[in-house]
Amino acid sequence: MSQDLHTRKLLTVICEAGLEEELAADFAAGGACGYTVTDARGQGAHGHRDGSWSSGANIRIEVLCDEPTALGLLEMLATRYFADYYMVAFVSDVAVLRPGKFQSVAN
Amino acid sequence: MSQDLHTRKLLTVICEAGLEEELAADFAAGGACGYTVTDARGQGAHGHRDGSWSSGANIRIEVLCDEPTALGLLEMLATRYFADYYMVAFVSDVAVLRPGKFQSVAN
Amino acid sequence: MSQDLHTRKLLTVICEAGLEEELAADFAAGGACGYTVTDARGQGAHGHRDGSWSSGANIRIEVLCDEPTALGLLEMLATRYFADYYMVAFVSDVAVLRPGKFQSVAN
Amino acid sequence: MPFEPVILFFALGLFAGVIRSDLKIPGVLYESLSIFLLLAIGLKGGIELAKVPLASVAGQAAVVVAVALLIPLTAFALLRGPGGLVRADAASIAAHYGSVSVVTFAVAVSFLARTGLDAEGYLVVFLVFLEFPALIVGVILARRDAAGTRWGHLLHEVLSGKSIVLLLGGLVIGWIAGAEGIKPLDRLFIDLFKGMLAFFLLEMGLVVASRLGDLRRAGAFLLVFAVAMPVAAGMLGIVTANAIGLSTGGAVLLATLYASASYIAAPAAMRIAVPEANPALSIGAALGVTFPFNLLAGIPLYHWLAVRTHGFFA
Amino acid sequence: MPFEPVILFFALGLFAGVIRSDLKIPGVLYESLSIFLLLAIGLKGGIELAKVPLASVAGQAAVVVAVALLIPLTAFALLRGPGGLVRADAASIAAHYGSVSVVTFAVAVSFLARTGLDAEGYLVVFLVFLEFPALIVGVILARRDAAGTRWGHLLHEVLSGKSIVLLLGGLVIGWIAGAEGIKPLDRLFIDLFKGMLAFFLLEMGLVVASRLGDLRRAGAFLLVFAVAMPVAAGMLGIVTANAIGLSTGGAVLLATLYASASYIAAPAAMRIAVPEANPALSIGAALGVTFPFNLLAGIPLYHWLAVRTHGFFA
Amino acid sequence: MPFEPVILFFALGLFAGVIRSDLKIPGVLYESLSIFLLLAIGLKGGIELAKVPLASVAGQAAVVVAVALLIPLTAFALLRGPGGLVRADAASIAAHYGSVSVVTFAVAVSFLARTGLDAEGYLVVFLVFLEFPALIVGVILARRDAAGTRWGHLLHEVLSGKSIVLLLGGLVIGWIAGAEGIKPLDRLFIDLFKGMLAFFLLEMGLVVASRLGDLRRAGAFLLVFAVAMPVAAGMLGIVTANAIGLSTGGAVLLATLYASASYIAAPAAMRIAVPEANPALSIGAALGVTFPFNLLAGIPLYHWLAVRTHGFFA
Ligand SMILES: Nc1ncnc2c1ncn2[C@@H]1O[C@H](COP(=O)(O)O)[C@@H](O)[C@H]1O
Ligand SMILES: Nc1ncnc2c1ncn2[C@@H]1O[C@H](COP(=O)(O)O)[C@@H](O)[C@H]1O
Ligand SMILES: Nc1ncnc2c1ncn2[C@@H]1O[C@H](COP(=O)(O)O)[C@@H](O)[C@H]1O
Ligand code: NA
Ligand code: NA
Ligand code: NA
Repeated sequence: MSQDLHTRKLLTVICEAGLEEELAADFAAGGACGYTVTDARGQGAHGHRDGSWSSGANIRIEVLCDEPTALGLLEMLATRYFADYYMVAFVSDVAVLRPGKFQSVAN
Repeated sequence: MSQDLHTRKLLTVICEAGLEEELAADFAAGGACGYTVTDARGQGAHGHRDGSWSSGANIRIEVLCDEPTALGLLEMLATRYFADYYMVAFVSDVAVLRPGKFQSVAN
Repeated sequence: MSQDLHTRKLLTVICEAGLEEELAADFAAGGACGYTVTDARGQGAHGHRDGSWSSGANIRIEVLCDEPTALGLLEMLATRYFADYYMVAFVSDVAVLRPGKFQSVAN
Repeated sequence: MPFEPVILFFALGLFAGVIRSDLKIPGVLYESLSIFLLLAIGLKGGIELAKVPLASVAGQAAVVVAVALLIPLTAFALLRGPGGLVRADAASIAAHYGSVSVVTFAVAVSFLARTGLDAEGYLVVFLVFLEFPALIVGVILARRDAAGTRWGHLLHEVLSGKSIVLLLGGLVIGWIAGAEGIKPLDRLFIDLFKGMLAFFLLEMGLVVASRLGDLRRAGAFLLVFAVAMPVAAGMLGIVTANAIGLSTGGAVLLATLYASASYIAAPAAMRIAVPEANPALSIGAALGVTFPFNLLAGIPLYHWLAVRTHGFFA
Repeated sequence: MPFEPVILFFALGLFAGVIRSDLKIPGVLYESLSIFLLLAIGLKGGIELAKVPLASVAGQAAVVVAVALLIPLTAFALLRGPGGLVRADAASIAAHYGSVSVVTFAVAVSFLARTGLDAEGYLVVFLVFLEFPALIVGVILARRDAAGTRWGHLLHEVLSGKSIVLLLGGLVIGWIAGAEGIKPLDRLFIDLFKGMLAFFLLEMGLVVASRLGDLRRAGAFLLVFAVAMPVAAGMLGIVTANAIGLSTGGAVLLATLYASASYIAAPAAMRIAVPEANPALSIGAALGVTFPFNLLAGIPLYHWLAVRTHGFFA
Repeated sequence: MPFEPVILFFALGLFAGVIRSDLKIPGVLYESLSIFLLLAIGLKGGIELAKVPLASVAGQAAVVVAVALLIPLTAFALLRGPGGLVRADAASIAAHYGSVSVVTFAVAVSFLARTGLDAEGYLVVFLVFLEFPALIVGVILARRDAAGTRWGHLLHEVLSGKSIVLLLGGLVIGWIAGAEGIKPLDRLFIDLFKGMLAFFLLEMGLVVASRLGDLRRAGAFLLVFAVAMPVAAGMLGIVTANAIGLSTGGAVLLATLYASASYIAAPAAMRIAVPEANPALSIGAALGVTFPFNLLAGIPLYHWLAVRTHGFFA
């Protein structure tokens, strides 16, 4: 089984909830084949965001993709969002069975 | 401290919400000692699933277990679910302090 | 781009929902610069927790930090919480762009 | 023709979805409202049921359920033959159309109230017993050999589904407690019903808007089917209602039940029992076409037909 | 004996849970309903409180709270001695039984309304002041040395808990605004109260069903305790009510308060203050046995006893 | 001076937040209540609008909206000049104060009802048309060159925002269906309005408490601005109301609209259009100071001024 596993990247972004639609569009433009969102709350450099109120809620978005796409998306986030928005982003290694499903069409 | 850390696998499955009970049973049968579910929404090969409506909601399930269990569960998912259901699954490495807690009884 | 990436640790804790405030305080005391919480449900050694009811709900907390902080927090959890509370904790490797944002002030 | 304002809320939701407004009804509110509607409909039905002899209702229900089996069988034949769909898809869609939509029924009740036409209150009993048989028919149609099907599991899934439990539970509570016992609950379950329905329809409009994309993949045959099938089923409902001696109002409601397509119980059951069927097709047709068609044109049409034909078959 | 239909909703929830229906009340609806119930009970109490002299209520409350301390102390002695539980578990369970269940109280009020018996409206004040002292007793019992306990933290936790804040907040708002000022809010907080309670009990049935598994681990002694303790406490409540001159209805309510076991404030407080106690035991007993017992048998029993003994102790 | 009890719920929420109670209103309940309030306000406005000639309302609305543009312009000048804020922050705050707060308006309507003063029901139309122009002004002020702004995107964002869609949708439904058609929905949308508002204000109290920390970063000038700006805008509203011939009650409501600062539409729009503005400043001022100020002191003040000056300008 384990020889069928392929390495892919998982990009995780935690940010203010209002960005959901914009990020979805940006991810698609950057070559991602999908994304998953969960509602979140938390604390960071910009204080406590308790999620009780639309402007005070966070989301947590995951994008499973190949390495070039992940790095491209991360760079896009750094350029376009890091300065002005409440955001944290990180990339990790994961193994998947169907590598084609998470291969960018663009790259 | 770090010498007490043991490597385990984290299997993450993102799929349609209706599968929660079936997957829980399958995971237990496959040797998992537990699982964690969060509600999710997202986009993939099968279009947008916005979670506003029971048939259009996703879940995100995590199972922390040893490597053989993780690979066995992944194979089970591939055989039983990948063809017909909306599903994404990946495995990653994590470090834990209490390895016995995440050791399959079966394996 | 990839040469700008720095390795950090992601500590993930899944536990009973009532601990949210205490853990937030403990994490801050242990040098974490932030955390993210999502609501969860699940099953483990202590049976099914379906989240339908405050005393039966779980949360999933993530802390992105440097390695010493992650190990310190994990040890703190083991000492203070593992015995009495419903809790699972694990650490994984992630790559970030802004390492300073996730560097403990304390350490 | 009487005009039912709750429809406007559906239109508003549809509009908001189509213009891609950021209006979102939280999933939890949707769930809460549907629990409320199911319970309230059950309670009202139970109170009415207490007023009539059970045996006569049981007799009518048996006929109504038996005749209704024609619907999934016909649908399957059409979808498989002229429609050219694969077996699983044809069977799954047939199950959706054989089952019923509770909200469509509720809108028909509202509509009737505005026309001043009375209907047998115990028709909710038919609603309960029309929901699940078609689901079982659908599974049988999908698997002729039936070897792989875990029937016990499936039956449990269908019979313990939340819509059956809440409708039947409400029915039993209403029947035991009676109008007098339920009175202190009227404020919530009776007085607010219409407003909650309006709210729910707003959400349904948003959901339908989000499913319109599925229709593109559906093909012309399925689109025609999604309008023709309810009309045919509605007419079958009127004939059946006349045959068993229901009032004109009862005929409108039975026509609506027959004509409506399930989008709660059926999707859940089919996803588990016939996973190889494509849910985008069945939900696209049932929710994207038939549901709005029934709300906007079907119910007034069944009303017109029922009034016109009343006594004709007697 | 009068029969209270809201109980049927509890039974429906229990049934749905036991047959493993996919009916789930969203956690958020549970939270919302409990906020509503707590606020509404507080408001009603505050309106009533405005009608009586504060000093006399304060005197009665002092007696009621002082006598109530017997409950956790007795419970602890029984659980630790004959029950053989470890100190932490005995103390935690004692705290649950010493505190009160707001929903049990609300069902008793509904029950009374059906019997036509009046009760002092200001009894809600006792509800507030019975909730937290037992929690503090429980912590003292758990830690004789009390060295490790962060008392400031614990007191804050208990007194700023949502049930105290909402009950007391409602009480104060009702007291300041009075019946006249609250009138425009009656539609929500008074008229819908019973329906919301029914809805909440449906959810409670589901929750209780999900906790029945805990009972297996509880042992026979705890099961007996979970029925005998409320009966004994209920009788203490009737005696106390008679001693301080409450009406028969007031005696039923005070008996119910004494007999009920907390499942909101106590679990939260004990989890933080006595973490080594096993919550499956206390919640299993309080929610799995005592809560349904009080609803189904306890309240009618306290009513019967209160009617029978009224004037006897005076 | 008449006293409005719903304010007490706001105070309770604020209190609970300040003492760090574990009381939390689920975000979903907040969303649900705000959808309810927006729809209900729209519906009521639509029913009233159906009673007056559209042309005359349109004329008044044009004046009201044109005059209102003075508010963001003045605010910007003050914040940029004496306030010393950077362009983006000044523009974003100006947009918040130029737009309106629906809940503040609802409290003013409640307040008026208690005073017995009537107001033109169609003022809801102004509410809708006051919400978005200031947002566009804010963006223009933020980007003089406007090169980078995706205007199409922004206009869509603003006009399809949920508050506009629900208010305008409710208005249209109320206008089409009329008082008679909406009657079965009154139980929910009219009777429960006040109670729902109380509930929502409880939540708003908690939200405001959680934003009080932002005020520390705001600086003295912004704090003074957050009180002085609404008073000045309120006076402008009274003058305008008199000029276009509104009743005294209408003047109170228009003053409240002018004085109120948006905390739903504006934060969402500014975050997308002027991301470099610090939301802690605008939300801290609008929600942390101006919202409670208007509730507790502003509305009574505008009432006092409107009564005093009525007929003076005519
Ligand atoms: N060190 C961290 N670990 C985990 N989550 C974080 C961390 N820092 C920030 N976050 C999350 O990211 C959101 C925005 O972060 P910030 O921009 O730093 O305020 C916060 O509300 C948290 O949910
Ligand atoms: N590339 C991806 N990255 C993250 N989540 C994904 C991805 N593809 C699919 N998903 C999630 O998995 C669900 C089912 O995927 P699919 O079967 O591809 O439609 C989607 O609704 C998403 O929530
Ligand atoms: N093996 C596991 N994999 C994923 N989540 C787990 C696992 N074990 C426990 N959990 C989660 O941690 C919570 C507490 O675990 P426990 O203390 O083992 O009951 C459970 O309710 C689950 O949500
Ligand atoms: Na049908
Ligand atoms: Na008690
Ligand atoms: Na304004």
